[in-house]
Amino acid sequence: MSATLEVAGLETHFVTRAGVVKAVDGVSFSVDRGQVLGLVGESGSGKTVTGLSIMGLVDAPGRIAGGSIKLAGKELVGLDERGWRTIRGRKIAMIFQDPMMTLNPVLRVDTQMIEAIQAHEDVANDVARARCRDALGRVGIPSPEERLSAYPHQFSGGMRQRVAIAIALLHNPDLIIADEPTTALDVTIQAQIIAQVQKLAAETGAAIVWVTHDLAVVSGLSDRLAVMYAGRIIEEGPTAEVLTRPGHPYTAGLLASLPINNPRGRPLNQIPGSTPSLLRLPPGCPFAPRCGACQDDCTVTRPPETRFGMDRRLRCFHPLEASA
Amino acid sequence: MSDVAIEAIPAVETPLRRFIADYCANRLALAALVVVLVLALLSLLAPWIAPQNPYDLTQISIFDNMLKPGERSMDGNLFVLGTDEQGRDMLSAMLYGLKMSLFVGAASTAMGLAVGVSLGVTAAYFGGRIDAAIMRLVDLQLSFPAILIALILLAVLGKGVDKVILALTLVQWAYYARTVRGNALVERRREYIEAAQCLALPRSRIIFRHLLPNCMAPLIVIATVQVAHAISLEATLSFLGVGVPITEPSLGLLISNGYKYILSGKYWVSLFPGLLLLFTILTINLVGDHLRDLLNPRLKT
Amino acid sequence: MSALIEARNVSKRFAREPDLAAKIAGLFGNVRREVVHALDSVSLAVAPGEVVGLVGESGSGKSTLGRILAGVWEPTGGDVLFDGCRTADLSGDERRKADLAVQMVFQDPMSSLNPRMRVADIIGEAPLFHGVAAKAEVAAYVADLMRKVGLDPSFADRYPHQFSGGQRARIGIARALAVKPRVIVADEAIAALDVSIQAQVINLFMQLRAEFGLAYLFISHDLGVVRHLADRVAILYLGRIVEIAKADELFAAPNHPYTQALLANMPKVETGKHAFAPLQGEIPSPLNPPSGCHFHPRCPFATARCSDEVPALKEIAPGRLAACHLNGP
Amino acid sequence: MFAFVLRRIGQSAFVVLAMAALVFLSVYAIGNPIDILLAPDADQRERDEAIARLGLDKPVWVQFLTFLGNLAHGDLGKSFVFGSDAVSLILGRLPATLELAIVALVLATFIGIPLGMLAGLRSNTWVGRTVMTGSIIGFSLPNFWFGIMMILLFAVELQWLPSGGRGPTGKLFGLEFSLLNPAGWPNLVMPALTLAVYKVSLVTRLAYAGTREALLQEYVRFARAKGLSQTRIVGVHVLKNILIPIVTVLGLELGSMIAFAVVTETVFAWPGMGKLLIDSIARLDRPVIVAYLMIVVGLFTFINLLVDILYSTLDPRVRLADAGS
Repeated sequence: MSATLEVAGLETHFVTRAGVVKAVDGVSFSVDRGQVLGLVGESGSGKTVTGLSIMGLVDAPGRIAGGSIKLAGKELVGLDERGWRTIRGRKIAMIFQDPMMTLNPVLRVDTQMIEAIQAHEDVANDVARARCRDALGRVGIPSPEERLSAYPHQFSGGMRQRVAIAIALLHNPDLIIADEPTTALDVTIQAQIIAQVQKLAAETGAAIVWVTHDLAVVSGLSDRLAVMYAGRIIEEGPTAEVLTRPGHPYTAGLLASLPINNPRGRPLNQIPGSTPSLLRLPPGCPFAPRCGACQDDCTVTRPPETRFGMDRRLRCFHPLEASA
Repeated sequence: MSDVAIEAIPAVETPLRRFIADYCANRLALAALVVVLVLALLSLLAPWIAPQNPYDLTQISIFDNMLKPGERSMDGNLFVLGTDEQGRDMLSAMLYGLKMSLFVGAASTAMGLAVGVSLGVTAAYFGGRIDAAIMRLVDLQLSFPAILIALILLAVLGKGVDKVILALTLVQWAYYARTVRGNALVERRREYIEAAQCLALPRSRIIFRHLLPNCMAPLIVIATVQVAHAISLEATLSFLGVGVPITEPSLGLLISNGYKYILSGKYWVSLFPGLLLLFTILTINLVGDHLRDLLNPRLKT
Repeated sequence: MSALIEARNVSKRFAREPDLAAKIAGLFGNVRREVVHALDSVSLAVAPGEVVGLVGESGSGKSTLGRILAGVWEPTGGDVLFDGCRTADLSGDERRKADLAVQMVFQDPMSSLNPRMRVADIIGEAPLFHGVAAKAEVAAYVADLMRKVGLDPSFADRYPHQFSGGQRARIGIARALAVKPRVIVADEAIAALDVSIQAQVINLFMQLRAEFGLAYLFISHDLGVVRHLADRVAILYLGRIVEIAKADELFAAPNHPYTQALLANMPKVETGKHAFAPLQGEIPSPLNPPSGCHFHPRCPFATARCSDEVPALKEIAPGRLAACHLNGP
Repeated sequence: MFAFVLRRIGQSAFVVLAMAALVFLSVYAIGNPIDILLAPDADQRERDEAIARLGLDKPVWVQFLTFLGNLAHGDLGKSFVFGSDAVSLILGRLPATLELAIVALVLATFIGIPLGMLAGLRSNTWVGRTVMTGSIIGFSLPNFWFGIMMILLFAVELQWLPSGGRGPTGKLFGLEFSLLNPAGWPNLVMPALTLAVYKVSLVTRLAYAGTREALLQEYVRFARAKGLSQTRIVGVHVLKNILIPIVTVLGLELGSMIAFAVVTETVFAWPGMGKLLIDSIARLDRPVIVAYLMIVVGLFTFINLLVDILYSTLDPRVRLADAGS
């Protein structure tokens, strides 16, 4: 049986005045039912665009330029807008970063939930409404019946994110893409949302792609981890292995730079330099200019994806030895 | 994706230089700007390039009245755009009229800006009662259409170029005052202002060096569009008979003069000044529209 | 050790007084005077060379306290002391000296820099104005500062938009350093930066501290960063300090239930999936905070007393304060 | 909400009072009101009567109060030209102007909003660019000249439409309306179009800007992620968001339409209150000018008040923020 989601060689390009930006440049991964994949990267790494590509939500001037996205074996790349629409919200659901912005401020919550049901199923209003009420209850919103008739601004940020999650779960999707859903929230509220998603994922068996810049958030949540840099996955593997024995110098550098991994009060192990512009990538490995282990071959050609250990993948000519 | 590596930027890019480059990227807007400049130049050169001085009675002959475009007078002068009921060359009258229209538009906008910006900054700076009083006045002004206020003012004051400019200044200042104040209030909350306060810089320096320069962008857009609006308003007032005097006609008054002959099919006296007026307003508006796109931070990045 | 800068019982209220119309409407219905107690009698001191971490979630008033200590805002109650003197009593030159000695570094690396000024002016304006550097020397002074914060001085005549986020943060730090401050209030100064850049800027902060003997008030929601940097930590909840302690003690054994919850909920890089046990409930609105201990509706140990009586901030061990009824009367 | 309405009513009262004071000062206090308010050929008896009626022998503030009192009774003097009460003279012309303004407003709404939304949805195609450039032309057209050119084309050259006047009307509640009589429609076409052209451009631009901004919002992306159809997203999510500012502006523009009708009515000899005002200015019929001013002040203030209240009921954020206390 094929995995819930199989992405292979995905390329998403943005044509701008200054040139073609390869925001996603040959990304491959797969997620199984009930699995959580943490997609980690800094700004401009292409993690969000990857998520949007899987939803078919890349707006012009961006477009999927190549590769394949298979949902339960069914190819999505090349679908027309009508085809995408039958997938979105029903087979794949998405939760966005800023809960204050994702709900339409001038429509009541019930309107926004019922329309999500009726977009895919021919259901009477009152039946749909009852389902919405149950969904709100399931994500832990107190007195869901009353809250249904409220407007989004009457909810706190955390509660709005719960509403967004409830909407995402309305059709029991096979796959949920969560794009930094807790970044805008306070620490204690973030923990609530993570716990809620964890619980609901276990109940529904949906596969989850959790996009984030924060390794700490996904470390306790994901089965596998994919680290992105300059539009590519540079390392992918089981979370525990990637975190304890990183193979790529970038992953290792990120982990080493976290305060928690450094003795208190001592200088942090920092990665020098800054993220390169996607318009002006160096010819070799995009991380080469910042890499401490850079050698001559790194600056000439891009490292291809190689197998690493049992079931890990890496894009590096000189993987760190610790992985043996 | 907005993080551009610094090393790759070739030259020192001042905001002004970047702005000029961005502006020139739109060909329609660039063309409009060129046309505006050419029109302004033509109007300034009117006394030298116009075939005749339409206000010098010795140069015009009543026998040449209402000649069609392209007709020649008895003494062989060619009237490319025809003549009006007094035998004036329309082309010359239009060049002089354009000068008057542009002058009234620019002068009233400049005065409105001066009054509006000072009052707006004062309101934002002092806040409290002074702010409330000025903003009440602005509200009062803005709750009534400009045309009506100008109409009544001129009905009371009487005709005259100076009075038209005064009236147009009075209907414009409130826009600037409100824009400047609104922007100042937004910018005042930005962290760079707090940083300047933290550096113990005096308030006047913060206002003039930090606050005001950052409030100018929307003002430039509004001022551009307002020049066009003022020109249009002046033409309308002159058409209604309360604008500039007949001795110094603007484009609006020329159109108004031709209105009487429309029903008899003598189109040229109204048509040509109107086209020039439309063209002038249109090109200024095109410039303003593009400026708005460029200076709107929400559509950036 | 005496405090360099100190907030003593500082309160900050943002009030919206009802106008005449609201008052008249109030005759027929209920009308409420809207008051946000951003800070409620907060005392906090920063000693010379010390790094104090100030931690809190949204609505806790941490930015407000930072701005009051930096002299950007005036408190509505209480005093700010600099070198033992009330800043409100200082006059002219002395006040300016006190103001300059406390500088801020801001969160948003874009909006905290004037977009219409060159870097040379952003950094050089204040030292030139206050006579820290003479006109002829300003360029060299700015170049020196730029080198110190890790910027190439040849970029001095560029504008902020030409820099990356991390570089902008460095410009902001150089601007603060330019007037030779003794305390820097860093308000979420690294929150907007990428992970790999955060480490660079944290290192810069530490290096500058060693070089200039700076003290910091480091405001952050990121406990990991605070733990790494701070000597002492103060935890704010809805405008009140609930706990102050030495960083190692606080992270080793948090006393206040809110501190405990924050530490438990802080995301950590851990291997192996684990279940999250989050703190229940929402952060109440500062417009309408709960009675008694502000934390009691979310506190797993709350008793009847907690909803009636405001717990005082008491010393529970040497140099360690907490505001909780569980610590006894 | 109640406090809000109360506050707005208070402000409106202030506006009316301030304008009344301005009008009083400019007409009564500066110069000799008798010369301004009486026809030049009035005899001594009429002058004495007027002095007594206006209380010109009394202090200025008493005079102002008298003026206000007369204002409250709707008594602003008699027209020199028509000899009848100025207020009722203007009120008699009000339906013609209102009809013109409302027809133009409806045109602006039903042409401008779809056009602007279309341009906003297709902002990077030739359709969007054409609509937006067209709207700038509409924005720039000098109103009166456009009217004249329409007369030239449709009345003089093609002879399809009458060049001016109101034409036959139908009656409703004793008031005359062109809309009620199909024979009067041809007369209405050109004036209404002329008055509408600027507003169409304005609404188009507003709808365009609103649509573009709404499309960038996260909630639109979320709506797409839910699998909603484009029709639903544009027709409900986008439209409902842009409608709030547009309704506000349209309401306020109704006031400016009434004012701008001065121009249109002059061009097309439309017998409304604007035409009456221009005629009165030309004939120095000052009581009519004063009456027009005060009526229009009242009308605008009332419309502004309505719009503000309407706005606060349309936008749930405003509505509930005030009611939440």
